[in-house]
Amino acid sequence: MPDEVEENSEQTNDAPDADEPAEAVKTPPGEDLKEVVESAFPGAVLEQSAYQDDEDEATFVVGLDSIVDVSTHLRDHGDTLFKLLTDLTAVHYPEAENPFEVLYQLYSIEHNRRLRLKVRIKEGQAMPTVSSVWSSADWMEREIYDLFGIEFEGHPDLRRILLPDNWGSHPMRKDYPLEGRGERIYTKPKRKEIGD
Amino acid sequence: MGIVEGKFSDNFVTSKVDSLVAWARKSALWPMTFGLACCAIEMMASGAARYDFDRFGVIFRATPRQSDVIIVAGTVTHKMGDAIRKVYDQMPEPRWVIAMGNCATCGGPYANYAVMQGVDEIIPVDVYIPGCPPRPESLMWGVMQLQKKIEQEKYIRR
Amino acid sequence: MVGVANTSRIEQQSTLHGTEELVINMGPQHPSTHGVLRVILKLDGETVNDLDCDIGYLHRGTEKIGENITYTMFIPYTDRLDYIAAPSNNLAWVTAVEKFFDWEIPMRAQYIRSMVGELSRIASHLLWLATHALDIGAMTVFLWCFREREMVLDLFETAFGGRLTVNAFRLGGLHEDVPDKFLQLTQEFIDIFPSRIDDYETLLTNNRIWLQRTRDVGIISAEDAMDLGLTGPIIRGSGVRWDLRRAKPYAAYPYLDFVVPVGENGDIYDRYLVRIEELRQSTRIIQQCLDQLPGGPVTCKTPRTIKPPEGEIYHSIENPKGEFGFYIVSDGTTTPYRVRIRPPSFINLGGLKKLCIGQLVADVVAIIGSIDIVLGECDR
Amino acid sequence: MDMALEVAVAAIKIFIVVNVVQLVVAYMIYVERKVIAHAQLRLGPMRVGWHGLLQPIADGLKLFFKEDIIPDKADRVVFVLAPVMVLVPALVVYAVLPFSATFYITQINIGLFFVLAISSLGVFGVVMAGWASNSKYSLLGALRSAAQMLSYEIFLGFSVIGPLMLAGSLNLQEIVHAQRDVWFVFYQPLAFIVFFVAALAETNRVPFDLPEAETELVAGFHTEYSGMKFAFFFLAEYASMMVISTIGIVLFFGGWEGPDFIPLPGFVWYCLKLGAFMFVFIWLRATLPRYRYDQLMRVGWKFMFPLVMLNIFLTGFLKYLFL
Repeated sequence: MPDEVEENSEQTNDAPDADEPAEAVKTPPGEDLKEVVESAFPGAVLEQSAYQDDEDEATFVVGLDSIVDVSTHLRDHGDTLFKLLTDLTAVHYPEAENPFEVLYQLYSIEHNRRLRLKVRIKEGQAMPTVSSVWSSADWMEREIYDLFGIEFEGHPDLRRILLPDNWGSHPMRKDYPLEGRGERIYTKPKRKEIGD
Repeated sequence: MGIVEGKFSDNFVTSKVDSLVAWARKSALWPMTFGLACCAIEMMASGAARYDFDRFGVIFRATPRQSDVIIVAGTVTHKMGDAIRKVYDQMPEPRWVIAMGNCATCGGPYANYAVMQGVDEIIPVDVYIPGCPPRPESLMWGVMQLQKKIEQEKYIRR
Repeated sequence: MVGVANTSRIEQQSTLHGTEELVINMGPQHPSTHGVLRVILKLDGETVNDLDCDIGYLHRGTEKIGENITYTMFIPYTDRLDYIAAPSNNLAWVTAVEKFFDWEIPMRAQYIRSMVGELSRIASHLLWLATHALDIGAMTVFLWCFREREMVLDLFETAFGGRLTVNAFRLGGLHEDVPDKFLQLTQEFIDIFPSRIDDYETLLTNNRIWLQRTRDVGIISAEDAMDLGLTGPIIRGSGVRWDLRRAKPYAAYPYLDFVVPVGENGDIYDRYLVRIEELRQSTRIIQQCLDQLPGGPVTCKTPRTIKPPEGEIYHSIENPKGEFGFYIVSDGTTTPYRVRIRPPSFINLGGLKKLCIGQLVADVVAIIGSIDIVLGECDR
Repeated sequence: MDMALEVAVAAIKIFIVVNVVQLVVAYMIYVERKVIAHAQLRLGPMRVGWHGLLQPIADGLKLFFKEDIIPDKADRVVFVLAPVMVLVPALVVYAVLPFSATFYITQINIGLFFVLAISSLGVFGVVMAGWASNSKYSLLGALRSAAQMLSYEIFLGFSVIGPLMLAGSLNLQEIVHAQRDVWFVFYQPLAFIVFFVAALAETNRVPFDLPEAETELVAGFHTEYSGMKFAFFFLAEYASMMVISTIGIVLFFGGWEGPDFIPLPGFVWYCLKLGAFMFVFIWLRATLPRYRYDQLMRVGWKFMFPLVMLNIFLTGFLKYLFL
């Protein structure tokens, strides 16, 4: 199914990417992907960046409203085919105007490419779910809800996944202490009778 | 628990029966398989060919009702705590606990919100085994240590 | 058997349905769930009608710890994620952090990394085979696999001093060169290992009972597998020829020749065959590493304090369980701002429901075994 | 006076048999652990006595002194009765088993019928145990066990018909005498295969050990049992293994009779054959994976049943022609 990369003597830790042919004109990474998105949803890509211009690190910042449409488009369009949602996570920046960044790490097996989508949201703002686009988002969104407290609208089954139901707080936020009982609301169960 | 508690002083019969019972108990320690994390893999290795726990008469049982010792092998989280307590309560007396590895002993490297700092917060521990994870040899040492402890216990008189 | 920590969707429904269906609770301490996984099954007779997983019994807050310690100090914690194949995790972390820099990692270090990575793949697949066979009731395979696994662990011990959690690699290379004895013992292991794989296959591959238990059970199509984000031997078992060692090569893999095995039907048996073939290919890779191993230093010149520039990277490698990656946000200080672990087991386990519905209870155990999860990395 | 003497002799015999059986069963568990250990490149029990010889005694004593838990929600009477219901039939069957030409407790002319009737009572104990425990694992284990034992009981019953037709008697002694020249296993290979598979299923051994599938159902129907009650289940399982093996030996391998050119006492022959049977049981356990529940039933009804019917038909046909 996927084309195998035969001649690939580049090392991973080297900055330039391995797959693209040598470029004469310097374009920012992910420019072609941006065109695919922009052709269907003009103005959807708010920002574009990449660490050290690495093609694998291409990152688009997308608006809250368009994330589901952009995801669906990127999954189905023949030039992108991002069928694999590799990772879905969040980062907390307490000082920023939009303190939560939700990240979608996409991978296309057919084109052997990566793309990162980002959505920045405010405290208490709910995200639309992408579990209708990729089923794998189901558990990862539950995890973000558990650890960061970001709600996902339309998620089929939004419960805590890693921590107990009675935890009461969201430990991956930056204001949560690493150690100590902190703000944890947790009651030990009563000792039960033997054999119960 | 003793049958003739406080009735006689120590004598030949009671001490011989005691040592017989203690011998039987230490020779047939059936641990409950309670693998939680990395240590569980070393616990499995202890049961496998090279280390072979069966030599000591130690065979792993799946149900708490039929086991004598619970080897807590791995990190105990707060979420898991209830379950451990419940399993311990289901075990019939006499029962012993081995805390295998640093995590079960004191939380190990995981000093944070999710991890219980030692399984002795919820159940009484007889033997602590250091290591992260302890080698199978260490686990055997722990079991032998427990056997020594059992030898000194009394059944008929307490 | 024990433990009711989280409410389950299934338990809530069962009160509505009354006595029609049997709800049973496997775990969190259950011999077949490979660690502390709790599975709630709704049964109609012996058929699974619905399934819900409750994980997090081993949630140790590794990501939070990563935000509070330096890049080097985090290496031992990666050991304890997928503790069955610890060097692979080290490899993922060091290659991810090295992506921030343009260090020239010496080729000797790269080859040793690949070699140890493949040894850990062997160790992991052997443990998988052992427990999977035990789940289906074949006890002897379990002990045979442990025999060879002990040999691999001995190799780790020779090279790095640890059996299970080895803390094998450092940022910029290795801590020190491996002893000659390690290379010699590895060669000896590689020489006998293929015949041992034949032994396992004699017991299982054409065993009628094994075939009946694994063929046409737990089938997943390639499209579904991608939709569920499954990676590693599972997606290859469904016929997708995709392996990050090929797609995004790291360490010494660009110079090594190996075949990426794929299955056809995507059932348990195909995953079994894929993993068995991966064992053989790993043996081949290690042999090539031994033959091509260059001399020279094993570590490049690295600064005394590791301070990556501001930015964010995602890097992943092909762990025995699937795609294992790190997303690191650096704020220019010595500690990462955010460490995200991309856990293959967590996401592969998300596909369990799809695989299990309509199967029998005994198959659930076999399917969990065929996904090959490790809870340390699933719950982090 | 004769009557009293007879009763006394019978009582002594019963006492010997019951106690020896218990001891042998305990040591069978030891042998099983040893044999499996060596199949798996281990040593097995080594520390308790010379080469672990005292291991079964330690196990038994330990279980005897263990706390005996009756779960809160269990049905107490049935819970206590169940292990007895399993062990007693397994021991009662020994009343008619011939251990040698002279050593047996009693000899009745419906011996085989008696064995089949009594040994199938054991399934009640299993079902009772599963139900009384009030645990889902136990219940599922018991249901599986009941379904398995009931259906394989049928094949077991049909598979003994072939040898019966040849011997023309239900009396176990007479069946053995009928094999003085040629063992029935040579006349009845089909029947023996079916018998052996059914025997594995009857005694819940690998590959049919579904009721106790440790990795699926913890410990099956006896999940909630501890201490001596659990020991009862264990003893019963191995005692019924011995019963089934003895029946196999009597029906197909000439009982206590051996070839004439090796002059050994009948009892020794019996023990040798029993040991061989047991070894095969253990060997299989070390080798084979486990069947799935529906596959077990399919093997039974689609494969074993036609086979055993064919066997009965052939036996009758050939007997009509040649005898």
